[in-house]
Amino acid sequence: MPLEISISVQAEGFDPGAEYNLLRSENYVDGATAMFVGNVRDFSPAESGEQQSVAVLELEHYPGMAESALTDIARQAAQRWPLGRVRIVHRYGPLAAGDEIVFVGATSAHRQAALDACAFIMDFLKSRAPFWKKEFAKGSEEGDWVQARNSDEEALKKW
Amino acid sequence: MPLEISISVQAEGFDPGAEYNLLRSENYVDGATAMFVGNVRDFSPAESGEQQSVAVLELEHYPGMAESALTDIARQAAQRWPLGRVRIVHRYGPLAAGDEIVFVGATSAHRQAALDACAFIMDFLKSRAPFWKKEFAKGSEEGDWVQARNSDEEALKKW
Amino acid sequence: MINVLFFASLREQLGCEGLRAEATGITDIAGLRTSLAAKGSKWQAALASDQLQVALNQKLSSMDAAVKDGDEVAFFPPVTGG
Amino acid sequence: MINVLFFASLREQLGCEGLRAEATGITDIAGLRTSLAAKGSKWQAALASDQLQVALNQKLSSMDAAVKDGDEVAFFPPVTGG
Repeated sequence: MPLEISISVQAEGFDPGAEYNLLRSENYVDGATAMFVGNVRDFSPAESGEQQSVAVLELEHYPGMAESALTDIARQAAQRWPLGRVRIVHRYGPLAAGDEIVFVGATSAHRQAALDACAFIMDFLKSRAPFWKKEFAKGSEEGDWVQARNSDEEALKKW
Repeated sequence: MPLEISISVQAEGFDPGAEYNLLRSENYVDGATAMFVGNVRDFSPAESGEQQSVAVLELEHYPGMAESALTDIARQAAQRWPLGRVRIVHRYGPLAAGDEIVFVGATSAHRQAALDACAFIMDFLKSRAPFWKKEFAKGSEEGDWVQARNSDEEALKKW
Repeated sequence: MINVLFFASLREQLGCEGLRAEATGITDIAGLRTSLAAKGSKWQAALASDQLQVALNQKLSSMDAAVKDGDEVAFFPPVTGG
Repeated sequence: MINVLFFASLREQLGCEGLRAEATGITDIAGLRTSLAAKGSKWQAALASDQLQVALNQKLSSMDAAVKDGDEVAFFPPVTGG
């Protein structure tokens, strides 16, 4: 099917099941659909050396650039693999533990293309899309900015 | 979270959105969820050289072995990557164009682990799980057994 | 007795879903395959394929695996699920 | 004028979401950064980070990119979305 890219940067939550349905609607050509969902964890990453309970995450973004950066990443993926539909949803604002942060979905005639596209999009999104996370420990109003990880920058090298 | 493997081999359809919800339910540790869905295409693969419209696909399976083969593949994935929940659903019986055939989902603390696990499971499922597809052209009652592809056997070599 | 099963195109070619084979004189799957092929030209042709896959007690196996009374042996073409 | 924006920890450090900078005398982003750093020790410290990222007209850019009147330049720390 002809390439269709759809990007949403939004404060509201989203339903991965509904996103799947949109990826598949009237799509009888692509037999493969791969999806990735990122959720708010209840703990800071183990790398930080402490298991800090995060009650709320606050996601800041750069309006305008966030959408165009994600569109650009989706287009790059579509240049590398034969994709049908590509969908990216990224939330901003306050989020609670367990909440969905990001959805990436891709359809293709080939399973590995769909899966690789999701991995590629997530890798570039992590290091190239203008979003910043701040974690709030339970009961704290201070918040700590999440530090970028070298492993995320390293992940780009495989593409 | 402790490893949880769930396998269903069933004639009934399934809802990828509901499967996602089960992967996430009470799971606050794994921030990453990767999923793959395979659907019945409306055409035979382009490799066949003809664009034959498939009204119905019939999936035969080896009861008992199908479940144990999928469980074994899921366990192998969990030995390679730090996975939380792993879910595989595979249908058998008559299927129409657009129908879901297979669902593979994996949660992890690491996005690449979840995505790689889905790719690994699909690759081994394609060449090692006892399912066989027969395609029925529109209006035909004969049906043609789908031929295994060398590319599927080749795909195993990367693991 | 050995419980023998056939799937997919092989099942159709043979017109048979399964049978019980006498285990006496059979030591491995290759021997079982040879004795089944002797049932007639249709069996000989269908079981001659070098693509033929086999499962012993519901696990993928090789043709030189040992079989004994009570085992379940399934023959089938390369799988095409997913 | 150049429309300058700050995000995340940088915005908090500076206590400033954005400002309009005089384009006269500024040829590239590095020059804009130097002139902003001259606003005081807080600005100097915050803008000195070698981790500092920059976007020119909403595209990731390098410090040596040329800027002109009417451009939008955003400074921010390494991104952490997804």
